[in-house]
Amino acid sequence: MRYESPATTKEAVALLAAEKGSAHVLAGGTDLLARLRLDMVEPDLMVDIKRIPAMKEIKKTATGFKIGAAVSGAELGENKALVKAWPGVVEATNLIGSDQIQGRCTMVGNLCNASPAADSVPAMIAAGAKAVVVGKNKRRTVPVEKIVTGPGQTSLARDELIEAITLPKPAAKSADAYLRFTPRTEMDIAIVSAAVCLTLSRGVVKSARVALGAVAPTAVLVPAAAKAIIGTKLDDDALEAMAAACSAACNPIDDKRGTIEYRTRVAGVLAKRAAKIAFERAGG
Amino acid sequence: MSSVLVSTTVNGDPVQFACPPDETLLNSLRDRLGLTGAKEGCGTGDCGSCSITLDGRLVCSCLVLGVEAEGREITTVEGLAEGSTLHPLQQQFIDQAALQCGICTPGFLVAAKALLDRNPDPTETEIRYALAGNLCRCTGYDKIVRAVQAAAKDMRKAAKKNAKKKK
Amino acid sequence: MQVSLTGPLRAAAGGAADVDINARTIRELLGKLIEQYPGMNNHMEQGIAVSVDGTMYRDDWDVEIPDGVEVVLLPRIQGG
Amino acid sequence: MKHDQSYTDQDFKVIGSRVPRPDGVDKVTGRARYGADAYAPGQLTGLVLRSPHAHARIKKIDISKAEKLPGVKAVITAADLPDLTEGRRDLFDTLENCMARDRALYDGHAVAAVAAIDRNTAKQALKLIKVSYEKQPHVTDVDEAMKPDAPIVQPHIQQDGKPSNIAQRMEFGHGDVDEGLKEADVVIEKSYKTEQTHQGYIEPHACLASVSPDGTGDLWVTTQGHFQYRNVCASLLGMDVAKLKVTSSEIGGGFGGKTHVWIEPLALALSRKANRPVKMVMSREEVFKASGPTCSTSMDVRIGARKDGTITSAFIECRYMDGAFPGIWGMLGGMTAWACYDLKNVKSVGVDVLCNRPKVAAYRAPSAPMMAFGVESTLDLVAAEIGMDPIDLRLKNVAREGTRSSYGPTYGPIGIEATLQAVKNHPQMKKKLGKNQGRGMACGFWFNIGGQTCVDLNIGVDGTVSLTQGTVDVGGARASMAMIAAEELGIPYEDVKSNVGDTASLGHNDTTEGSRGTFSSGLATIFAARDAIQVLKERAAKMWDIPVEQVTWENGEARAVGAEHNNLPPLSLKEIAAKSPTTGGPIAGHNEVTADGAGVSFASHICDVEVDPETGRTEILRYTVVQDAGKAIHPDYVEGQMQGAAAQGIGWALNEEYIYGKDGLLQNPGFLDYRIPVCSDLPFIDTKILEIPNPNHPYGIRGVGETSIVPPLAAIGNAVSQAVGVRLDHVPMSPPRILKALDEQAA
Repeated sequence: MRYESPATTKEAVALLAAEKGSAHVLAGGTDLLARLRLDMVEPDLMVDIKRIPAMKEIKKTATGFKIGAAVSGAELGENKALVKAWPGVVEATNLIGSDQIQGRCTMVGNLCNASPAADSVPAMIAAGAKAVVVGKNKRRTVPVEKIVTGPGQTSLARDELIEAITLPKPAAKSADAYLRFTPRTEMDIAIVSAAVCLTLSRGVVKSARVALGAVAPTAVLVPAAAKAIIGTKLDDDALEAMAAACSAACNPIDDKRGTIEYRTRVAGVLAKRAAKIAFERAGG
Repeated sequence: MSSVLVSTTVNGDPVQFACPPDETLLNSLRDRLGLTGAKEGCGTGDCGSCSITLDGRLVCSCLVLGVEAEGREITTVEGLAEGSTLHPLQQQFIDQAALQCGICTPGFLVAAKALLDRNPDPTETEIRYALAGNLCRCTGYDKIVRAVQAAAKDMRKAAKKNAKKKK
Repeated sequence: MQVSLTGPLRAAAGGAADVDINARTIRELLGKLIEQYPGMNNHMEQGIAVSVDGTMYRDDWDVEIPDGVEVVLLPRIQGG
Repeated sequence: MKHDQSYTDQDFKVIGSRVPRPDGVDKVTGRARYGADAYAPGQLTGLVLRSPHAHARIKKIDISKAEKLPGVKAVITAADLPDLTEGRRDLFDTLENCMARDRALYDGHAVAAVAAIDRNTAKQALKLIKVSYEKQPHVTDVDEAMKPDAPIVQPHIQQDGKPSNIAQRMEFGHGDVDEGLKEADVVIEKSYKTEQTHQGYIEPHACLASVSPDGTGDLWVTTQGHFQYRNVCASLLGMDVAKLKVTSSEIGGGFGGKTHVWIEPLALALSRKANRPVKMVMSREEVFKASGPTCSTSMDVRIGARKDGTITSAFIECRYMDGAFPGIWGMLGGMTAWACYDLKNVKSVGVDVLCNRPKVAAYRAPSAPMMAFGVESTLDLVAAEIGMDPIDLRLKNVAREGTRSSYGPTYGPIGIEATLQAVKNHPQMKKKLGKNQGRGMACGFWFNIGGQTCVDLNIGVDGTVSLTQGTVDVGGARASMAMIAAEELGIPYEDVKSNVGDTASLGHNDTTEGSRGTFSSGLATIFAARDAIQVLKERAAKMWDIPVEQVTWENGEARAVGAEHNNLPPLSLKEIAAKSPTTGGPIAGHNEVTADGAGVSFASHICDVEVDPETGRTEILRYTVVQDAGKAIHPDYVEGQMQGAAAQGIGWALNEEYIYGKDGLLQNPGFLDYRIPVCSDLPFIDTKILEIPNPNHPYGIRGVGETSIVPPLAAIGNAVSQAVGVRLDHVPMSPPRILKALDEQAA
């Protein structure tokens, strides 16, 4: 294995493009190095992006935020403006692993690891986050939900990497929230998770996005769930309708972490609870 | 796989080592620098026994490559005591009987220090969540949490005294 | 004296819950038991414990067995 | 072995205090050396190739390519470990478990091992070993394994002349349970299951082996019993016991899992073949797949009782899944099941069943927690049925001094009633419970054991004492031994340094298991100290030039008895030690003992929980452990045992389990998905130590290490069942199982 730590995105992309064998981008390494230890991957090349200055920045832009691909969860949580604007996205990212993991893990790594149970992904999807994808010959900006195509699979080309995640400027009276279910209080992978982002107008939900994790091969956006609460004051009937829509959108598997039955049911429970938190945060 | 020469700072000392690029920092510390205080309990970041700080951030050294340490600053459990004076956390872990087998202790100490450095007066809940990345199978965590509480108190007292002195 | 057998040791004594044996020490007791019930030998090798009036002996076979005490033979246990 | 009990009431100077442990500084500074912390010049890295199948015939292993890889110094298979066990089946099972011979019996079973100059080379070599397997049908569930058409794990084990997975069936008890049922007003029958769990010690198995062509060897290893490891390894490898020196490293947790050998014979065999030191460290995945977890079980319980609470009939049958090799787990369960109670008609049946899972090892009070889950859950059902308080029901039937135990012997003084009374009066019982909250309590028993032990006590010329014990210190025993030596000699604790000796420096010591360490090494330490005192008295007599009969030992000093010696001021230990070179040389005390007379131990626990009815998640709100310690030498470490055992029980009760797929492969061999409790999962664990002296120990010591893992499964089961209003009968009571139980009740 070769290890490279380029200073620019351009160099990083060139290294990926030139590698004939298996190449991996190393950001926080909290998934990749665990898989290396378990002999699940045997990279020929590892490209460490943490020495690329642009990738270590959180920038407030005219349209919102731009978060570099190598920004750790801990750094995200320490950015007050971001926490205020996107509490759900930050809390989702901060739920990944322990404080030790937070010192290293990144949203982009969480995304590109392409686990259906990734904590930050449903929150990013609900928030309308986009990925800035850089390849050898082009840059493109892609909605986060278009990145993961299946467990362990992404839509990125061999020579592409994600340089940053952008989050829009939150609309007035809007907020997001994320909840996951794990048997322990910490250190677990989500059995099921839900993210809700909503905007209020005079106490009524004007717009909403609801996303679920660990209930399908990829995190899923559930428009029917959003529809169930749009136009409501989040009364019990609306919440039940949203929960039912969430459960209906589930296509989970039975595995060591949970059953189909359990995931389907609890997806709705979590979505309801997350919606209530988002509603309250938005000033409802 | 050819080795890479790495220059880094460990517990304040400049050190160099050569390691294959796929070697974890944990193994570099243990096998090349003789710092065996950090332990491998899982190799996958799930137990915290290998906790160190890297440029001041608490991390699992099993999830860092040795080559990544180039130019960084590392603190391990071996760097906690000042000369022959134990860190208040170390002293309280002994006084409060917060260890039995002791294999998790180095990781707990490094993680607890990282907590107290940023939050000198944590609640019990804050302590428990901050240490959730460190598994202990002997103690049920009871005496560990008490030791961290006691050390935090000691450190606050010492800080107050120092502040007074400066005035 | 009456010796109570427990668990698998009963099968070795043809299903008897108690056997009558006269012995002054544990060693003598175990010796006589094997003599009467050769099937016991297997259990002895796997390990055995003797309770004399509630006190458990696993290794000290020189212990004297006073008259009128309760003697119970048990399989040897193991712990964590 | 009755002792002078005047000691139990004496005013101790050191015993019972909370002194700092001698290994404390080393452990907080990272200096303490564990299994993986040893390095030898020229050392090689050893790795094991493991079966990817649950059950397979091994047709051929081709190691030729691996052997040719530059940097590879030795490759071994079963062919390098010939059968030297001379018909000893248990030893052969150990050999076959360490290295598969013609068949792989579980996912992770070792089939070959390599030693190479570094880890990457060793990894590459493993890939070059070609094993031809012929897959066989497998079985991993205990109930499935008992069915007549189940795949057979060990063909040599037979029932009624036919191969069977039922290795053993053992019965304990007295009276007639069927007759007892006739006297009962209520009869409750219920079946339960518990899943397989692992001890979960944080330190993986690790060793450094060095064998020379002259037949001598050194083994540095993390173990609970280095003498046992020596004996077993020497037998398996055909070495002389005295020529293999085993040194126990600091041990990073064992809980029973480090009582058996796993990689150690392989490391020795590799070293012998390579003529170089070989270090082997298991990965966490290997620990889960190929060390010795505890049994999964399935059981049926039936209790008959009168309306006044008297239990007239108590029956349990429990099937223990032993893994691929038979053990004594059903027997242990059968002996412990009803030990807390005074019962006229009682029967317990323990069945050992084989499956294609790793060979089960002891786990803290092995086998007791499962049957306690069945018994103590059913007792709560009985209490509810007759409208009696669960504690009162237990007190009504509680075992006392003079009770004939369900496993045979009549009890001497015991503490179960006292723990129940303490629970009844505990403030936690009066705390108000909110919505979705429940409270449960349960009792537990463990025998404790003694066994072979020896101790050396050497007094330096400055009067400080070096104590060498042979039982591995798993939880603070060096502190306790130093305290006992100081107490006996009458000197300060700080003047005693205790050490764990290697196998070359002491006679045989049984393994630290069965809560025997403090009891048996404590006994040997007392005797060794008294032995040394005799020498000290002789030396004082010489210094005074009086007969030794006229010398007594009090408070760390020799005193000359009699009016004629009034002019002789007492001689302190230090003064006598200083003169030792000219009064006969070094002063020492020794003791070799078979520590019999271990005292049984009981505990009662209280647990308050809150269950989220929408997700099925359980939070432990409050937890109290009451346990009889006999005599607590170092209360901190007694409390630590109680808290640690309770925490393991909590993990077992709520989330820990081995999950096997249909393919017979372990799905969760890591700390991510094998969920041991983390710090934020638990509250402070309250403890109350009771001291009902063991009459067979001078201080009254009983073992304390294991008992408190017995009640938690049932205490939590009772609490959760109260919180959700439905009886939980399957451990772990994971969120999906709780929601399912709620659904079934609603339907």
